Amino acid sequence: MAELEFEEDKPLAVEDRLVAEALIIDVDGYEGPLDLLLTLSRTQKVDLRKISVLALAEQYLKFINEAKALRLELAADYLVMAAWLAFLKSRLLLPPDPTEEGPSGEELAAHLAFQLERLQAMRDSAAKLMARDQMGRDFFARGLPEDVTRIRRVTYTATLLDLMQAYARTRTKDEFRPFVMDRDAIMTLEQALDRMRSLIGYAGDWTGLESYLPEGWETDPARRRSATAANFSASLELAKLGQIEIRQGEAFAPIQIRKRGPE
Amino acid sequence: MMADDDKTGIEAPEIEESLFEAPPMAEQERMVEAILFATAEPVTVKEMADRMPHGCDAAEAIVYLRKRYEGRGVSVVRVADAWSIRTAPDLGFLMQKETVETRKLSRAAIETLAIIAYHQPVTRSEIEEIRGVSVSRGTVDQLLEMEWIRFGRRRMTPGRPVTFVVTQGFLDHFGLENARDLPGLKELRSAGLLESRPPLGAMPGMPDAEDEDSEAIGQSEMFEE
Amino acid sequence: MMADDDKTGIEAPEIEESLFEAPPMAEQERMVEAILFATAEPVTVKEMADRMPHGCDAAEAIVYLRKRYEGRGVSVVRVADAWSIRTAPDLGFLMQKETVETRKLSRAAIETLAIIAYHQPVTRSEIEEIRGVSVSRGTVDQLLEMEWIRFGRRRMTPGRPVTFVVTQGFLDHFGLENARDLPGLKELRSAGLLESRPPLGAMPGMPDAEDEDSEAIGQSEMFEE
Repeated sequence: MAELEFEEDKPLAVEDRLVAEALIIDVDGYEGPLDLLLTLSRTQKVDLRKISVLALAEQYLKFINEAKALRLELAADYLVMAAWLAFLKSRLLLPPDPTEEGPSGEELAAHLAFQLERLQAMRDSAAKLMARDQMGRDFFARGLPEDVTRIRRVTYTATLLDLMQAYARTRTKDEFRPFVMDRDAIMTLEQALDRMRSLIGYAGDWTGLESYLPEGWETDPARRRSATAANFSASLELAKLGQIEIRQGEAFAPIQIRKRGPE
Repeated sequence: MMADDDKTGIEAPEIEESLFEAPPMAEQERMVEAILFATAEPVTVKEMADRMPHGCDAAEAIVYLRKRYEGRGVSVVRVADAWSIRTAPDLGFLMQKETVETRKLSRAAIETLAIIAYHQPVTRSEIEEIRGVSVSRGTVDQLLEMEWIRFGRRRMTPGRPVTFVVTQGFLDHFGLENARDLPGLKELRSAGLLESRPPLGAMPGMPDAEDEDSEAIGQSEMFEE
Repeated sequence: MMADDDKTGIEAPEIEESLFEAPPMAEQERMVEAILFATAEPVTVKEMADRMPHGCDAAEAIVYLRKRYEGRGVSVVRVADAWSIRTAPDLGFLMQKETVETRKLSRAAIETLAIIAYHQPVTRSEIEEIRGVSVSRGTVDQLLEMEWIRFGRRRMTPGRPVTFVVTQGFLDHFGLENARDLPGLKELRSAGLLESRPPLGAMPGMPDAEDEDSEAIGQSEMFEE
């Protein structure tokens, strides 16, 4: 493992070689192109802020080419980065084209340098964090905590107003029944139908509709009106069902009904 | 810090024979303190000594530690042949967390309470007649437990049913001098607490409002014990 | 021992309103001591005050208690807005028995944790931007499960991505009073390394941030605060 075949024709610093070696052997161990770039950047032995992005791009592209030569399977994002770095390289090398839009090569390079520096800073911070004293390893919490018993006490309250309203409610609950029309003087169609159905069986002959009014309803005008209307509607309904026949001699003459015979 | 690490190979039965000095007693006291604090069960002197650097005198360190915690919020106590840090007995009350929850009295409870207040002494079946629904045991129990109602005299009627009356605690809570201070139906109505629509004719089975009031007053034999 | 025992009545104006005098400060210090010794979790000043008698000043009592334990085997430490007692870090060697084997965190998890701690509140796509690789669900889940991170507020940007922040448990574990005490935080900030600088134009390498975020939203509705 000391030497790598393809490296032999070029003189390389030991560190470079080690890096290249590590890359080739363990390409899967890198967490993406940025991680790889960060590793490569270490060979420049400068502050990340002074890094040569151009040199880095060249290193990366070289690495990718070598990896390809070794037929290493490279994930797509490594290749995307390679293409982009090739683009960046050309931008950095060629004089700026005034017609070209978007950020300049320098801006892109600066951002890449920033990303690398930031990633390195986070790695350093992570290391510092993990180097801190940690609970359960360096310092410890109470081993024998005491139970804190939780007592839940419920108190109920009510105001004098609540009390009085409650009393008022119970004493007047009939006033608070659900809203319905007061139907003392009203006979519904359903009521009339029920009544007539039970009576019709006895009426084989023509009978005046008025005689079907329930007892007591004919005296009160309001009740009489409602019952008459209900009975009339009910008789129409029964006629429609073919259960009775209706006749009226002339306009305003009494209406008569009878049970329909079984023809 | 652990100057005596490599000493462990040498069997040193006596501290004096030790080649290395044991940590100062103040340091040993700190160690015992930390061990007792962090260990999940009481620790024996031997267990402590086993964990401490060679040459330490855990037993002596405990004597100091125990003294240090005298009169503090926690104390170093002996549990069988082991030691432990425990809450000072007089502070046990801190180990309970009391949460007080205030709830509004249920509708059934407040109606029952209101009827008792206005009609006392009143039997359960009378309450049920007025409310038009049966009164659950829980409701009465709750009011008894809150000490807003108590049992009154038994009614001298068949079955000798027990009656309920309201308590001084009830009067205090509602800021009443006595139950007669409760406003009557008429006042409730004029205060807008009752729907203004007058009942259609007399309410069946209900005494008239005025009657009710005078009756309530006449009835209040209640607070005499 | 505590010269300010009888001073308590004079100072704090709120205490004077109370009908009952608060216990002397030495007593309050004992109470705080007992409460903190009794629990493994940090306790907030409010929780302490709730358990102590009316008129106590838990915050002041802690100041005294903290001083008392300086240099001892255990110390009073602050964790966010809560307090706890922990063993002195230099005595960790005594506790091998208590050491809990924590699950070894992957490098990805450690980095993700650090990024959340230093950049919080931070979205998943921002973490990915910094690390240059996508963040696996497992990594986030592991950190959530350890209760070192939790969901923060949604970012008010398109897609309303959820953010992550570190928890009190995280601070407790790493012995941090609050997130501002993270090592090197100031330096990183002044170096501009904590600013979020969106990538320029068509920079490669970043996972599909949009997809990730919209996915995260669908999955995390339940954690809405």
